[in-house]
Amino acid sequence: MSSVEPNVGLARDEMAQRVAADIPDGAYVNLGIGIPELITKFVPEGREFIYHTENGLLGMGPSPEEGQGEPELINAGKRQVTALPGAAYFHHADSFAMIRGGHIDLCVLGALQVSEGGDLANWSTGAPDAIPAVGGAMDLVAGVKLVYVITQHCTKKGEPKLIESCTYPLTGTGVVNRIYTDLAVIDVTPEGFQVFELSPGVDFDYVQERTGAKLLDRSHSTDS
Amino acid sequence: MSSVEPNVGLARDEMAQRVAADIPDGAYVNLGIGIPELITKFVPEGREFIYHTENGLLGMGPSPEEGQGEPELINAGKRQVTALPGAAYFHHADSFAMIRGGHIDLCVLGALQVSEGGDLANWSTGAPDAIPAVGGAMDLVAGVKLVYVITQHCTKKGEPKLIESCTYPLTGTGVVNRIYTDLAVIDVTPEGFQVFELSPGVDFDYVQERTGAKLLDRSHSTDS
Amino acid sequence: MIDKTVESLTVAVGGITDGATVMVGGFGEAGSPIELIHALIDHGAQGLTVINNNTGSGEVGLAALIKAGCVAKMICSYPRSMNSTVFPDLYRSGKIELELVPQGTLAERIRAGGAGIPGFYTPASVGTPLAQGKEQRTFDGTDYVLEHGLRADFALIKGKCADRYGNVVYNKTARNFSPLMATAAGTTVVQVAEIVPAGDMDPEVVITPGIFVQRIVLVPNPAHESDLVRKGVSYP
Amino acid sequence: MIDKTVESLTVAVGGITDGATVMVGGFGEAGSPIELIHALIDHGAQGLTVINNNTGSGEVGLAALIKAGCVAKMICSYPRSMNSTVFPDLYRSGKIELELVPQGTLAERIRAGGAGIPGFYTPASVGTPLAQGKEQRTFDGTDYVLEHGLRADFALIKGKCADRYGNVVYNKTARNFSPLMATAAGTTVVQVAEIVPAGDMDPEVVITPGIFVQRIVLVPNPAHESDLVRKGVSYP
Repeated sequence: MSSVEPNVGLARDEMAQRVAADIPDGAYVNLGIGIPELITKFVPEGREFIYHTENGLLGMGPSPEEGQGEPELINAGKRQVTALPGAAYFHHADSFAMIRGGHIDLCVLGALQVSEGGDLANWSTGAPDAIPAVGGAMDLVAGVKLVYVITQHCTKKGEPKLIESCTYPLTGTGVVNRIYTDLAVIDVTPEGFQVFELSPGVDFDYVQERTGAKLLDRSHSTDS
Repeated sequence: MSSVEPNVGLARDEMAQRVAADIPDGAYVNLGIGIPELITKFVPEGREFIYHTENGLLGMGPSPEEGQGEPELINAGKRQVTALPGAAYFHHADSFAMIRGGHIDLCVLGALQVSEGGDLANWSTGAPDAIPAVGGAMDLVAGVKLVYVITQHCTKKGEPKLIESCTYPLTGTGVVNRIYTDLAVIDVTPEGFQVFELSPGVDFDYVQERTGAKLLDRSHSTDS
Repeated sequence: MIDKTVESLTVAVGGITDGATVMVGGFGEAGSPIELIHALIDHGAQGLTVINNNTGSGEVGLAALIKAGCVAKMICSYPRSMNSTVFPDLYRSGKIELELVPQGTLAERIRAGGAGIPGFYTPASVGTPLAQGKEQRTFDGTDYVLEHGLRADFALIKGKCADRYGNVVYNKTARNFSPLMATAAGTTVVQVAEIVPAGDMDPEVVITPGIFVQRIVLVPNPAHESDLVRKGVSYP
Repeated sequence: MIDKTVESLTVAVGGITDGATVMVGGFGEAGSPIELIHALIDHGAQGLTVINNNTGSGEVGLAALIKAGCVAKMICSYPRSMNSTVFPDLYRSGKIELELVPQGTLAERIRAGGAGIPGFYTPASVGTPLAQGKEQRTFDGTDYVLEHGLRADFALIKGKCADRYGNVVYNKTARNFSPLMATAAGTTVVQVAEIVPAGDMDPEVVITPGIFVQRIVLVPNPAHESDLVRKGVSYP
C-alpha cells in the first residue's frame, strides 16, 4: 500500500476545522485525547458548543494563559483547561451518566482502525508488551449519540486505517458514524464506507487506493 | 386474647425515651412516620444523634417554631422540620444509597405485625379496599444495619402484634432486630422472641399472654 | 446563543401528547411544579402515565391533574395522602392504574434510566408481594430482585434558580426526585423562581447541569400546595 | 460531640492491614491525596489492592506506593502515564496484577458498591476483549454486560474543605472519583486543606455528606504531583 504523499489532503488543523463545521449550534460535545482536542480552536461564526470532559466538567474552555493554570482544573487528557461561564463540575458517576445515558450529542475520537461495519479500535494494538489502557473510550462509543472519528487516513507506515475488519482489539462494534481524515469525509453506512466529501485536490481513486475496504461514492448510494 | 389494661406499661413518650436510651452517640438514625418521630424529643445526656430523613436531608432538627416553617423543608412524613448545623441536602438516589448501602446505623419503624423470625409487616393490611402505599419501608429494612420496631404490644382490639407468622403482606423477611413495646423490650433471636427487659410493673407471664408466639426469657437464653 | 428559557408555561408544556409518560418532580408539596402541572391540565393531554412519589393533595397540582382525568396510570411509592380522596376514589372504582414501587427503587430506577443502565439488582422488596413476578438472583448469599431503568417523554420539575444553559439549583428538601427525573426524560422542563445571567452560578454548586434540561420557564412566585389546599382551591 | 478529625496523617491511615483493598481518589494529579499516600507508604501495609483511575506519575504519590512494592493489584482504567515507568516496569515483569475496567464502568461499580447494588448492566465493552468472561444480556434489543459493585476496606481521598461531621466539598475537577469512593469504603479518610466550624458549610453545597466519612485530617498546603515530578522528587 502506497503512503500518503506530503502536501496532499488536509493538515491536522484543517481536519479539525472541517469537523467543527459539522457540529450544530448548542451541541454537547466530548473530544478524545490528541487530534480531537484541536477542534476546540474552531467555532464557526454564530455557534456555541458546550464541551464535556469526562473527568467532571461541562462547559470546558480553552487552555489557560501561561502560568494561569490550576493543577486541579484539567481535562480527560490531564491537560490544564478553563471553565466557561455556565460551567458545572460533577463526579465521575454523574459524568458517565451523561455519556452512557445518551445525553452527549457527539464525540470525536482518534482511531487506530475503523472497519466498514463501524467497529472502532483505538485503545490497544494488542502488542504483547503494551500496557493496556482504555480510559473512557468504551463508554463513549456505547453511549454518545453520534461517534465521529478524526484520523490520518493511513498510518505513518502508509497502511490503511479504514479496513474491512479490525485486527486490533475493539473499542466497540458498529459504533462509528463518520470519519474525518486528511483525504476525505467518509460515512459508515449499512452498505459500508461511503465517501461524503473529498479533500481539495484529492480524487476518489486516490482515496480508494489508500483504503482497505471498498468505498462507495456518494453518488452510488444516491443511484441505488 | 385479652386486651392490654390502661395504665399498665409505658406511655408512648416513655417508649420513645426507652428507644433513645439505646441509641449510641454519633449514630445515623432514620425514624419512621408516627410513634418513631417521638424519639427526636429524647437525646440522652452527652450524646449526639444525626437524623436522616429519606426525602433528602441528613442533620434533621426538630419541628420549627409556629409560623417559622418552610413548605420545602419537610421530613418523610411531610411535616415541616429544621436543618441543624452540619446538615446536608441531597437527592433521592443519594438518600437511598445511604439506606441501601448500609450507611444508616439504625432505623426505628412502626409495625402492624412482627413475626418471631423477624419478618415485618407495616405497610398494608391487605384489605381489598385499601390503597397500597409502601414508601421507603422496604428499602429501609433491606439496607439499614439495625432495624428496631416501636409499637404498642397489641392492637387497639387487643390482638397480639408479635406473632409466629405474619398474616399481613410483608415489608421484609428476617429484618427486625429488636422490638420496643409498652410492655417490654424484646429481641428477635435465632431462637425466636426473647424478652430483654420488662416494663416497670409488668411481669413475664403478662407479656406472654399478650404475645402470639412463645417468648424466651432472657435468663433462658443465658442458661442454654 | 444557547438560551433554553421559554416565554410561557403554555410553551413549556407544549408537545406533550396523549399517552405520554411524564415524570413530575416533588415529594409531597416540596418541589411540586404546581404551575407546570396546571399548564398541563390546560394543555389537555389524556391517557398519561405519571411518575411521582405520591398522588397529590387537595384538588390542586398533581391531584387536580388526576381529577381532570388526564392520568391513566400512576407509578409511585406512596399514593395516600391525608388531604386527598382524588386518587383513592378513582383507584377503587378501577379508573386509574397503579404501579407501586418502593421509594428507593423508584429513585434508583429513574437514575438508571437517565444513566443508560437498563437493569440493576436491589434487595428491597425481596420476600414481599412487590417482588412477585420479578426475577430474583443471589449475590454473595443475599437475594436481590432485578429492577429496570425508567424513562419518560417529559419531566416537569421545579427548581429555585437557573441560567440560560439550563443549570439548576434547588431549595432544601424540594430537591428530592427532580435532579434524577431531569436526567431520565426526553424533554425536561423546569420552572424556576429566578433566572440568573450565565456565569453567576458557581459551577461547584450546580445540582442539575444544563445538559439535562431542555426548557426553563420563569415562575417568580410559585404557589405552595398546602396554602392552596388550606384555602380550598380547586383547579381549574 | 461528634468530631471526626484526627490529629495526624499517621493516625489517619492507621488500621490499613496487609492485603487490604484501598480506593485512592484522584484523576491524574487532580484530587490525588499525596500526603495520605505517603503516610500509607510509611505505614508499610503490603499486598494491597488499589483502585484508582490511573497508576500515578513520577515517583511520588500513587507511583511511589507502587514502587515501594506495597501494591499487589491495580484496578484501573488507564494505567499509562507520560511521566512514569513504575507501573509499566512492574507489570511487564509480572510483579503486579492489573484489572482493566472502562472508566465509566469503574465509576459506576464504585457507586453501586456504595449504594448497596451488587450488580448492574452496562453497554460499555460489549463486543470487546474487556467483555470476555462477563455475563451478557439483551434488553430491548441491545446487548449489555453484567458488572458488579466494588467496595474497599479504606478510601483515601482529598477534599478542599470539611467540618467535624465529615461533610466535604471538593475543588473543581479534583472531585472526580472521590465522592463515589467515600460511599464505598468501610473507612473513608479525607485530607482537606481547611476545616470549618459546623454550620459554616451551606447544606445545599455539601458534596459528600458526613455519613460517608470516618476520618478527617488537616493538610493545609497539599503538594501538587506535577510540581514534585518536575522537581524530580522521589518518595520516600
